[in-house]
Amino acid sequence: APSEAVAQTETSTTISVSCGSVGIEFQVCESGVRAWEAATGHRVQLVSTPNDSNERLALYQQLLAAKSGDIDVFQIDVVWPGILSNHLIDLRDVVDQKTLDQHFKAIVTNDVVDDRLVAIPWFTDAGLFYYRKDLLEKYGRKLPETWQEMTETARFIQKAERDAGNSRMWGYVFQGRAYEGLTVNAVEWLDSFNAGTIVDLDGKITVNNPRAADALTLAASWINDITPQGVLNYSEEECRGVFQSGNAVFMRNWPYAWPLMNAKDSPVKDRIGVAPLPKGGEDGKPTSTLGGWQLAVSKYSKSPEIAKDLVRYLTSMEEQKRRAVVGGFNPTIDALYKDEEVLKANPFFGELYETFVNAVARPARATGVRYNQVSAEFWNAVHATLAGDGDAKTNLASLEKTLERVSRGGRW
Amino acid sequence: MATVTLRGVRKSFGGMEIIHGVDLDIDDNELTVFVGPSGCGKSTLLRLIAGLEDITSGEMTIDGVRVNDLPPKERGISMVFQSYALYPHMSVYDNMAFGLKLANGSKDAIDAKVREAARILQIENLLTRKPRELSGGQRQRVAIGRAIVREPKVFLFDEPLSNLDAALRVQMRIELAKLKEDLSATMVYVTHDQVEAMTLANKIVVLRAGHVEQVGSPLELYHHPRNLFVAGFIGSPKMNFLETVASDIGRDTATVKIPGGGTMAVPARTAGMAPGAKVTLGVRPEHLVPGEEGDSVMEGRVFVVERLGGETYCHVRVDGGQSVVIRTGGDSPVNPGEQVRIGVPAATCHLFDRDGIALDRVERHPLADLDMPRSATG
Amino acid sequence: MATVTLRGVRKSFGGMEIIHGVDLDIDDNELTVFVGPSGCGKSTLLRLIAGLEDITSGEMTIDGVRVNDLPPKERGISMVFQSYALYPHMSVYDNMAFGLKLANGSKDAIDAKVREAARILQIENLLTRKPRELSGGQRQRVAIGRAIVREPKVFLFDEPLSNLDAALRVQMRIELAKLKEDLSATMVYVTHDQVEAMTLANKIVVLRAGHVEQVGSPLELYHHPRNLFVAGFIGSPKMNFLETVASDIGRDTATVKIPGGGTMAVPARTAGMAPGAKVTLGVRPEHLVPGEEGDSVMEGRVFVVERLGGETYCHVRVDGGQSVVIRTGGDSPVNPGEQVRIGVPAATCHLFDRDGIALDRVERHPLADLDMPRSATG
Amino acid sequence: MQARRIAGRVLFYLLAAAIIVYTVFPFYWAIVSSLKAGSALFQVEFWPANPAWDNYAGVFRGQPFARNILNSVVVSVAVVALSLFLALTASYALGRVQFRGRGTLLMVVLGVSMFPQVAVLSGMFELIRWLGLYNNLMGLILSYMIFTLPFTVWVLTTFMRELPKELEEAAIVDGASPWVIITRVFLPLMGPALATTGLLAFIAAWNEFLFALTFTLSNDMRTVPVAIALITGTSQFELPWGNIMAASVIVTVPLLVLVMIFQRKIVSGLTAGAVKG
Amino acid sequence: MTTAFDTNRLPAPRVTPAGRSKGSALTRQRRRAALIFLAPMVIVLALVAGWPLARTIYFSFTDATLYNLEYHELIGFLNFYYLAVDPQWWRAVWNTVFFAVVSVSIETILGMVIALTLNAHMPGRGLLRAAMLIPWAIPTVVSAQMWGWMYHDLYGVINEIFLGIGLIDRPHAWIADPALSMYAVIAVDVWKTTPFMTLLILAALQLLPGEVYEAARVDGINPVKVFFKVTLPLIKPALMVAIIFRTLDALRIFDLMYVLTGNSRATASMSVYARQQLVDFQDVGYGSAASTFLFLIIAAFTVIYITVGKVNFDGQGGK
Ligand SMILES: Nc1ncnc2c1ncn2[C@@H]1O[C@H](COP(=O)(O)OP(=O)(O)OP(=O)(O)O)[C@@H](O)[C@H]1O
Ligand SMILES: Nc1ncnc2c1ncn2[C@@H]1O[C@H](COP(=O)(O)OP(=O)(O)OP(=O)(O)O)[C@@H](O)[C@H]1O
Ligand SMILES: [Mg+2]
Ligand SMILES: [Mg+2]
Repeated sequence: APSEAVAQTETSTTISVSCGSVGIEFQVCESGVRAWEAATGHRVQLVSTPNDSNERLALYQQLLAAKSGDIDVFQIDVVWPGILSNHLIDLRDVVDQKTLDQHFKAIVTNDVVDDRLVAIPWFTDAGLFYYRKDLLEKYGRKLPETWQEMTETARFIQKAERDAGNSRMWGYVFQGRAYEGLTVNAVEWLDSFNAGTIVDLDGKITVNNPRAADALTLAASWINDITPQGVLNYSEEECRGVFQSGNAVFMRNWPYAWPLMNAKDSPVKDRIGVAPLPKGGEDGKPTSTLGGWQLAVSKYSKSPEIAKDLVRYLTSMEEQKRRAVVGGFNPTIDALYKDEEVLKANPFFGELYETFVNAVARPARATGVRYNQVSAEFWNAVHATLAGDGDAKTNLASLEKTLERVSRGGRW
Repeated sequence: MATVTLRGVRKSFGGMEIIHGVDLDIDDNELTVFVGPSGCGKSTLLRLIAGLEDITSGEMTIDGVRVNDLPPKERGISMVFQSYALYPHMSVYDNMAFGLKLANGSKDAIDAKVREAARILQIENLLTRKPRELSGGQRQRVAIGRAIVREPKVFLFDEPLSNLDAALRVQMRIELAKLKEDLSATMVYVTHDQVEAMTLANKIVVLRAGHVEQVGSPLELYHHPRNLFVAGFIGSPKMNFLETVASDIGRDTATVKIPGGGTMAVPARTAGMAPGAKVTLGVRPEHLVPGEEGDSVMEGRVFVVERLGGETYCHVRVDGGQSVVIRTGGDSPVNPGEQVRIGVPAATCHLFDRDGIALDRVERHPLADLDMPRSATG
Repeated sequence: MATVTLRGVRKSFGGMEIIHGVDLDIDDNELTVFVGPSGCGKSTLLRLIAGLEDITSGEMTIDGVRVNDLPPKERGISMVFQSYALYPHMSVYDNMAFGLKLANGSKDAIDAKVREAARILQIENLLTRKPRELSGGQRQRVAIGRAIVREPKVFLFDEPLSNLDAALRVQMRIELAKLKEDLSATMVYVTHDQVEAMTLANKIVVLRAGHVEQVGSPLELYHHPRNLFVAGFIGSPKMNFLETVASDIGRDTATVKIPGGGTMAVPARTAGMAPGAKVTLGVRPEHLVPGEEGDSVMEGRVFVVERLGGETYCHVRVDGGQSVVIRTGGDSPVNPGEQVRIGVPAATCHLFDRDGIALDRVERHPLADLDMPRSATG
Repeated sequence: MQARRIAGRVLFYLLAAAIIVYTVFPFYWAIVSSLKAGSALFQVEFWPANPAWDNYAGVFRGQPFARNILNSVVVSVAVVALSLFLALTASYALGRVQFRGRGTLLMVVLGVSMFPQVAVLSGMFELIRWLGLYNNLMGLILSYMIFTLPFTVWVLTTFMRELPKELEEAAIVDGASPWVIITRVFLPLMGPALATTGLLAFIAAWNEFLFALTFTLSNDMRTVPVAIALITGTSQFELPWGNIMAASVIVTVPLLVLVMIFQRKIVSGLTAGAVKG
Repeated sequence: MTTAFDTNRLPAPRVTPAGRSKGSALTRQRRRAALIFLAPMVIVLALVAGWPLARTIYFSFTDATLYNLEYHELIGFLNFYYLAVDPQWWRAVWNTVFFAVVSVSIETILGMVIALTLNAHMPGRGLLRAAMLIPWAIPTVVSAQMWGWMYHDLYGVINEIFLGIGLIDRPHAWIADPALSMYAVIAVDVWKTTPFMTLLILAALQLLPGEVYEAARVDGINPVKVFFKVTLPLIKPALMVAIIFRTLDALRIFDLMYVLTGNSRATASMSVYARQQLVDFQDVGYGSAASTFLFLIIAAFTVIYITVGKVNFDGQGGK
């Protein structure tokens, strides 16, 4: 429950919070906020911000750079703490260590910048491996464990299906467009091959290693084999489009796609399953990249205390549970993955628990302000490799050079 | 060489009919002049012949070919627009050469033609100018030049010399006449200048409010106008008209009252006229003679004297309040305010009935008919 | 009422000087006519007076006020443009009323003025039309109307009647004259029509290539042209010029050779001339008489006869190859190809020295100087 | 002869048809998409089997879309009015009066629109906040001047220059002040130019996104493009294509009406009969 | 730049001759009026554009970052140096210029054709004009996405149609295939901005003096020649302006590429590059430098256009 301290504040002030735009995300956020209003008697103005995370970040930066207090509480992406930390206040005093520890370690560490807790985890996200149950059964194939298996299975089923006249069938689709999403996918490949995550936690640039090269080479081999060249311009929705219209055997995507693909008008309704992403070879590990959103309070907020209280409330276990049940948002709190109410609403939370806890973070923390640049350089290199413009080795090599320059010799 | 014929040609703008059924034959290698009050439809008629406006009803043929549906370019005409319609962005030279280039004659041929035209029109030194840097008359000459460089079957000139000075106008007149002979082309020519009309025309068409009033050789119109309008329109200063009555009708003469009490027997075909009929007596200023001579004498008071140097127009208010103009020599001593006596030679008089229709004169004027040679062949 | 004076006014377009230092006095309530060959600078001069063009150098005053720096609207002028310049989007009525509305007169006053002008100009039935629906002459009349409705001190007319028919032109001429009297305004008037110039002008300014050749009353210019150019430009058909030599110089007479061998003593101030000097003999067509009379007789062969009805121009090539024009009566029997004898009255002749400058005539022509009353006061 | 004319006509109409297909098909496709829901979006069908009109209703759910349209109208109209007014007077000066530095000025005006929008964004943002116009339609109207003004000024200047000079002279002699000349003589003749620039400016303002997004905060200050961009599905990544298309169709219709009205102003022969020669 | 664009390159109708003479009353009166009329426009523009542009140019000489804007120092032309040596920047420059040249050329020709068509009198002209304007009327954010949808290699309608009429034998990944993407983008841009050209040209066509066409008809000049020799020269000024502004926009093209192909290097334009630096990488200094550089490039282009087109800039009516 909201702490009395704030509850007693006589005058009711208005603060504004940006959480999602319209749609469920917005509604769920709103209902939570209203509850808090009711409890504290403060008013909250919900600011809807662009859906595209790039544009959202741009907008935030615009406001913050101008020291505008127009938004008190920001919903920020898991890769932004480093970028925005300068404009955010330390939230150590919002939640005690105990509550903090309930949250996934990976995320919490990700939210700490120079020992300042600049954001508190709100909900998480992780890449999932969607597959066509029916097709696997039809061709008596088992769910692929490794990327190599996946490749082989995909190729087989794709050929079979095409021979069966489904000329549009493809094996595997993922987010291959030159944007953050590709970084996410590629980090999964690399990490699953134990090839690190571009830059390690100490800021050392690790991306240029043979295993990484293997991963990318394999991925590049997919294009035009089991993956349409089009993926080079796919983001989440295009993938879902292909998969949902029954034109792909496997797909990498976020959990959001699950309910949509099981909508009643969906051609693949009840014929699909989700699993952790494949391993990079026998010695690899299944990995998925950490996504999700945190809540932060602006340095320029006129009433930071009240804002903090709102953050405390929204990130609390109760609220996260509610959001999980009504909105299907993945909580950032271990316990909730065992809560049967939550599991009832979202069956696969249980089986994918591992995926969520072990989700690997992008090197946002190490690279701090320069994360975007690193990510851009990385996805460009990957994109080039996939597009067949230079092979993995050379591209990674030159990427390393570029990153050296960007990081000013690993000092970041 | 071409003939143009119009049959019952009508033209309306919106609801309003502007040309009311014109029948006209323009013969081969002949220069026909349209004259008529401002706004009577001359330009419109020209534009119809050019094919710029389409005929509301009627028939038009050029060289016997029905051209109602032929676009201008296929009618073999060229035209000088009353509002020059020069290409504003082209130099004088290009304005003239433009029409030729498409007929892709050789560069030199074109150049020769343009320069020749420029020479004739005395605009050689302006060839590089843009229209907006030209004076009114210069623009007009460019417009003429543009028409004459291409050698069409039919020339259409809409007041081509209106903005030129007298001297230049005379020269241009001669040049155009020469051009017509050389190309043996047919020309239709609109002008407000009497001298131009009389000297250039083989045939003059007098228009009024979209109707053809009379068609004939210049001197025919001068000596045998069909009605008051033509009589008044041809000749300048215009014919004097005196409202009077025919006191007595003989065969081939009508005795009419003259202001101031006298009477005069005017030779005219009087068939079907009764004594006492209202008539209009017409006599031209150049035929009135100051003094006693003449078949009858009017008296009056000079109220305006216009001296042009070579000649003098005196406006006289005769007894009964009507006024007449007399044209006399440049040095005639008459002054405003003086009483004068005016002799009226009966033979030169015209009679018009109450409807303004002219009574035929008893004998045709010798010059009226034979289309006299204008220049010595030798 | 206003006087306009120009002092050493020059105008150049770009590099090119168009007006070369004009000095001119236009008196109060006087009508001054500019004449001159096309392109000589008449319109430019008018535009300078209007203030539409900058004077490159020189002085201009209106009513004694230096106006070099006065914008047009403050000069109290109104102007008829050679190219009409009507407001295309306004009806005829609004075109005329526009200026008045700006001077915000009362609605009724404006309406009255506009309708009155329309009546004078005979365009009452066109008031609602747009310019593009008008004939050339009608547009021109609208342009005039626009100028006369506002009653300025100075009217500037640039060939205002060039597109009107003879009859209408005469009427307009009279109306303008009346207008001038009524408003006792000053008018500057550009025309190419000799009759207009001679009858309207108090003073004619003859321009050539941006220079003033001569300024004077119409008859002064007619009888005492200062040089060949003026002599040739004033009067139509133009004066005949015969190249010859002064065989003998008496005091106040010069004996000159006549084509065909004869000689003739021409009265003229011969000061500073020597026998044998090249001279040009000028005699006007209307002064030559067919037949024997006259102080000397030329012989020649008719090669062109132009019959205007009321008069006849015969072009005669005289012995020695030069040609002259004779103006005779309308019915004169002469035909092309005939031999004719031409009498030359010495008193009417003009002499010009080798530079084309006229020798003063011995006595002034009686009409030349006194500005005769044109109309009876009573 | 006749045959050739007929052939010409036919060819002409074929051309017209081709143009229509080329320009209109994507819009048609937008309509089709706006009637699709869920998985139908992922199939190609040239007319949806069961049109989902719900998309249209959906547009107005969840956000004050009507209000957004109103905002856009207000902003666009104001922008057009303001920039046309400023540009018209300026274009007279630039197009018909010669003074030193005219070309320079024109070039500077043009230079203003040579910076990428994103570059001026921050500065403009500060300016807007400084003027206290943040989250205020006035701010948008003002900031839009930066791209509508140079354009309108240049176009109107060009057209202004084309008008025959005698007209202006006649007006001057009639005692018209420059202001009168502009409003009473030139304005009516500039119909086509004004209608055109007006339309283009209007649409430019109507479709502007970046400024509108950055300079407004609350939903009921947003303009249409932003509102559309903010339409999202149930979760971050889902793109509710049907709704977006429906919204786009909705907001395109007013523009078309506008065009239908304004294009009447685009007529020829306005200066006919003005001058001779 | 301004010398290349001297006033006498586009002469105003000489109601009063140029300023070299001290000028008569009329001239000065008009000059005064001109100043008064210019003032509001200049003021508004200065107010709106002054600070943002100055700021951008200033920052382009600093190492400012969004991270904290205050603490920056002047580093002279360093940013520009980095820019000059960054192959990606030059790749972007090339992309943009190529894009601009090709698309603007096509738009001009196409716009001309459509304008001429719409200029002819025919039933339903109003409708056609409206239809013609549709692409311009749809917000770019949307239409770009829509085209992306239509371009989709698997369920995009374009592939569907082209396969249908046998233009292609297999589905193409129009915007993913580096070989095609630029042309795909250009196609969209042409579709979207041709109306802009069309409308301006149309307006220009309307102002042509009708009577010279009558003269041309009488002279029997065939329409094609009339178009090239009369129409084109007469609408040249308007056309030049249209082209200039289209080129400006094309050289600053951003959202189209951004939405269609993200940051893909194959199509990234200068603006996309600048935005990435400015916003994504928060490198205000460097981003501003890129923007300023972009500004310079555009200015250069404009000057070239104007100097090339100068000859025809005095196409004003000769009446
Ligand atoms: N804008 C200009 N640029 C260059 N020369 C010009 C310009 N306007 C006029 N001229 C020249 O100045 C001279 C005088 O022009 P103006 O119009 O005054 O002649 P004008 O006497 O009115 O002739 P017209 O009787 O034919 O009207 C002409 O030779 C003309 O070519
Ligand atoms: N487009 C039009 N719409 C309506 N009426 C018109 C149109 N064009 C001409 N008219 C009318 O038709 C009549 C004849 O015009 P036209 O130009 O033929 O006269 P015109 O004989 O050439 O006169 P002018 O000697 O003055 O040139 C005029 O009364 C004019 O008002
Ligand atoms: Mg006419
Ligand atoms: Mg003139």
